[in-house]
Amino acid sequence: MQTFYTIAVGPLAWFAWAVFLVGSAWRIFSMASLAKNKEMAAVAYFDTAYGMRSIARWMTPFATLGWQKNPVLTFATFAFHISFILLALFAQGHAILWEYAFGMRVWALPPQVASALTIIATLSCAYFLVRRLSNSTVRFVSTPGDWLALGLATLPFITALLVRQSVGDPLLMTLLHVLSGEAVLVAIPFTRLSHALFVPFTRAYMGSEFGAVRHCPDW
Amino acid sequence: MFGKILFATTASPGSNNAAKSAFDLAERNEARLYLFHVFGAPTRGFGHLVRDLKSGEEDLVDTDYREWVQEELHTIYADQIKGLSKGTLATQLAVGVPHTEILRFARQEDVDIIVMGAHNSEEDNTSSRSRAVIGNTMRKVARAAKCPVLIVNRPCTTCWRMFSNIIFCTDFSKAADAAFQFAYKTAKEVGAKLYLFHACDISNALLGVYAGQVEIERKLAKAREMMQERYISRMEGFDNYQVEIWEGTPYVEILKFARDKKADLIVMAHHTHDVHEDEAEIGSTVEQVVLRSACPVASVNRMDKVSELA
Amino acid sequence: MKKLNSTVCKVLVCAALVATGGLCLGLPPAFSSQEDITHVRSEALKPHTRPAALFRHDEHNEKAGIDDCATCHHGKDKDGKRDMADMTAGTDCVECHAVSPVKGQTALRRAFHLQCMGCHQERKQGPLHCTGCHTNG
Amino acid sequence: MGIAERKIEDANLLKAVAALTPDKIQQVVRSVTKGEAGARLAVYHETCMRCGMCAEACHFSLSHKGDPTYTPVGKMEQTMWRLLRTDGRVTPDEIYNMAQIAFTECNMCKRCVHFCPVGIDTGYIISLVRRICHLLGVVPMYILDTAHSHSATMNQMWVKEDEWIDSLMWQEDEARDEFPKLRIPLDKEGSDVLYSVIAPEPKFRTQLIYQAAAIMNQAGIDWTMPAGPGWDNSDMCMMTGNLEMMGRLKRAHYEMAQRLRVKRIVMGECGHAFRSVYDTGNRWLGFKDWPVPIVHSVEFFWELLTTGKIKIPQKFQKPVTIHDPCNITRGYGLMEKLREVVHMLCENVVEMTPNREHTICCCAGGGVINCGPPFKGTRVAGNKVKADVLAATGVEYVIAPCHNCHGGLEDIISHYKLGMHTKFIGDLIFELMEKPGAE
Repeated sequence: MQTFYTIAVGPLAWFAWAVFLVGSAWRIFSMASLAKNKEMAAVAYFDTAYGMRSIARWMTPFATLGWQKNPVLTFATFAFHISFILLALFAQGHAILWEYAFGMRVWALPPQVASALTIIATLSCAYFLVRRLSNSTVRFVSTPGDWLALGLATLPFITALLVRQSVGDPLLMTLLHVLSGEAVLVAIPFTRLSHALFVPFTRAYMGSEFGAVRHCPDW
Repeated sequence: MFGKILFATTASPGSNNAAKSAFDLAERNEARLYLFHVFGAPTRGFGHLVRDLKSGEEDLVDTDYREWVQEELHTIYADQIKGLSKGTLATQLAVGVPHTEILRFARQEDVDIIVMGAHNSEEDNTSSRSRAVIGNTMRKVARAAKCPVLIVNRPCTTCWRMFSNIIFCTDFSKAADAAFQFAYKTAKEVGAKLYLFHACDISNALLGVYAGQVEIERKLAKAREMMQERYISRMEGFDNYQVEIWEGTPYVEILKFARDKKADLIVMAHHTHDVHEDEAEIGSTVEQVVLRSACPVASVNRMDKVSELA
Repeated sequence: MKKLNSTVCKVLVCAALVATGGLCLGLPPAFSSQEDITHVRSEALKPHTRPAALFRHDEHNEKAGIDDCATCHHGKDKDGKRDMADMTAGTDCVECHAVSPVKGQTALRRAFHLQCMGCHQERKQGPLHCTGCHTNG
Repeated sequence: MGIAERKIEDANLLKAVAALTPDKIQQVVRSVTKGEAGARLAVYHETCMRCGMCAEACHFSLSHKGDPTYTPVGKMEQTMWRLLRTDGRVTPDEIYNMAQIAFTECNMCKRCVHFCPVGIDTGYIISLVRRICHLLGVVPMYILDTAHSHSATMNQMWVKEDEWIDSLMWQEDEARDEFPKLRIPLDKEGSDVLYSVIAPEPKFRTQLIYQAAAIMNQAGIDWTMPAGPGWDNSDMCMMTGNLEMMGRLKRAHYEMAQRLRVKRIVMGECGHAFRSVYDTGNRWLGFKDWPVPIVHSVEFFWELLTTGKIKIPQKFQKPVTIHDPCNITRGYGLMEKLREVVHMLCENVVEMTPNREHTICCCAGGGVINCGPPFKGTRVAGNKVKADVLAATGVEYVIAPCHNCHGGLEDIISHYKLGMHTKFIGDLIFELMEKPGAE
């Protein structure tokens, strides 16, 4: 177990980060070049200012019609994504990691806040799960890819909670937490989680199309 | 060769280049040059009140008004008139819709050739964005004229006193036969070098498929046969000609070829589709060549006057 | 502030010594008299956010076969590097390792982790994960 | 509750589907998904989280509460996502279903874009499905006939050249009884405004030409109307996915305006024509900007009213409400100008909710009404929510500056017995404006 743990935090971590960074760069680059030589009619009209305006607008909760008309989902989405990013970067254990490995002095979340965020994130994922089953539209269109993405996204939070509540063998739980985090990193460029990479572009394109060509807000 | 030449002028910069060619042609052919200018349009039906096309005012037209316009016309073309020694000049003014009056006068005098500018708008604002467009009067005259129409849009840099190099551009359409007769007889008469030129259009795909090189070479070979069969076989005792077949965007190849051979006359059929002359829209290639060529372009739509030539 | 420490470039999860449970009480007192030290708790790192790192001084050293105090209580040579010869037991670690370090200095918390986890890693013995040492057991 | 239970017989769909083979389908589907489509299809397919937020947007899904097959993501799932999943390996019958969804159950009104957090353009995906159906020939008979009319006569309603000129002459004669000096100048070179209309105007809404001529005459505009082909700015070929023909149509339209050397093209009150001339047609032709500037008539009326060329002595008394056509609000942002014009014309304006860029579509645009009577039921049932919104205003007149909207709203009003009347802005202006030139 101990050696497996050493591998998990050692070479496997480097591998996961490499796959994540190189994979994402490659996905974005190949999609951009596909756009450049197949979609010039759309790219030619691209206006970054309107693109940014749309991104900013859609990043504020309840600022668009879409968010207003699905309030619970809006709350769950923002809760999940904000806590995901905060925890991923500033969770206390992660802060130690940054410091231990790279000597980077990173601000750390107070533990109570970190636990609260983890719980919120887990509850949001639970809500997504319930919604994906109960909402007729979502059930009708869900594909295995969606379930995979949801599962992967939830695992790190659950394992983090188990470690925090010191359930079961701590070494095993920490190992599972590390492995699930690495699984998410590896999955981002290649599964439904790739929306993390492409959302800025699709959002910016729609914002520029509506702003520059159609002179009308896209929210 | 040309007994009567009709130079239809708008007495504005748009016709300056055409004026130079018209007077040159008249001088060399010792022809009768009609300086024809439609100066006004009737305000209503057959009313006497006429709207002056240049000034835009409406006033009654009497003889001294016409003399004033004629005098103004002669001052504009003073030096060309001075240079006209062998040819004779007849100035003719008219009131009415420009293209109708030009065609009526051409029919009445049975002129051999009409010389005109390509359009009368100052700046060519749209050519950069989508497509250069010729004037509507010229479009209608070129379609309806019984005789060839010589269209001069840009200053003619190569045509000194003689037509030395004539380029006949063809796409082997039925309409091109009249143009061939005109080019051939003019070259034979004047003793000019006649180039028979064809440009295989490979600029756009046919049903989504662009021609491969083998396909293009097959087309070039076929074009050479057509040249022989449709044109060279009809020439008697005339060998001062050269056949040239290139591939590319037709109007670009024609202009490059004309520049390369220092052409001073390009002869083309008015249109290509097998449509009755009265309904045929001027060909897109002719339109582009007319607007961009550095020498006059003769658009031939009917066989009538061409067959009468010697 | 961010500098890449050249000596350790691998990512390690924080780890601490795994307590050997109730064994420690039964052992006869080791040669030195530090058996009263059972946890590493630096006052400088207040407010503490985790249970203290379990560390029964004598029991651990005996088990790990450490007898040279300088192994942990090392000194500092002239250009600031770790000097294993000079023994500084008794001086608090925070003297040299400030909590928020000045250039070239290793932060206090990082020093603790490098020392414990680094050794565990080399010897492939002893816990490497957080709850391995920071347990309230 | 799926599409299979609501299949509607259409002569051409049956005929075309009967001639299909799975290989032919796969070959054509691949030619579009791998050939013509590019990054947008790829990134939309991958980035759509299937979160169902767009269900709240679509009038079809709002009118069929709880039926996922009417939601935007449901429609994409049953058509394009299915085609991508099976790499085009579907049975001809499924193509029939997909064609019915794409042509008659989505107006491409882009309301769902306002709801999608990720910016997926369902309209674009449905237009790709229509492109595939077009290449397979699987297009509803009525709209296919209008597309055929476009390719044969360059206008949508088989109007022959002389019929077009006769209609204008007829309207000119009629109008000259009221305005002796009125002219509909044909092919007048160098005029400021070229007034272009869609084919239904000369065919069965000819009074709109009468009114437009009157407005132009009273406002003293230097205008002309084209005599030759290229006068029709509407574009059913864009709707059926016949993009090549769309290119021909728009090239003819632009070049006719260039040939007449006009300063601006003013379009009649139509939505999809504006979309095709202003946005999709010029892109297909590769015109980065427009050879001749395009002005929609709502914008033109706003200009006439604000510059005082048209004076309104007495406003329209009865209460009215405004229907924002998708193609000029979500498509060109004319919400404010439309309201300013209507407030200049009418005393009492009651706003619908939702309105402006969140307007609910009339369910006729995007070629849906042009699919003809077999699909009228789908259209009317698919927009119950608009009927409720209209009824909620409790007014008698609804102003809709778009031909398709008129057809669509009239059908809803009669089906749900709302007892309302639709009006063009041109109607109102003609009715209310000062007519110094009138006898």
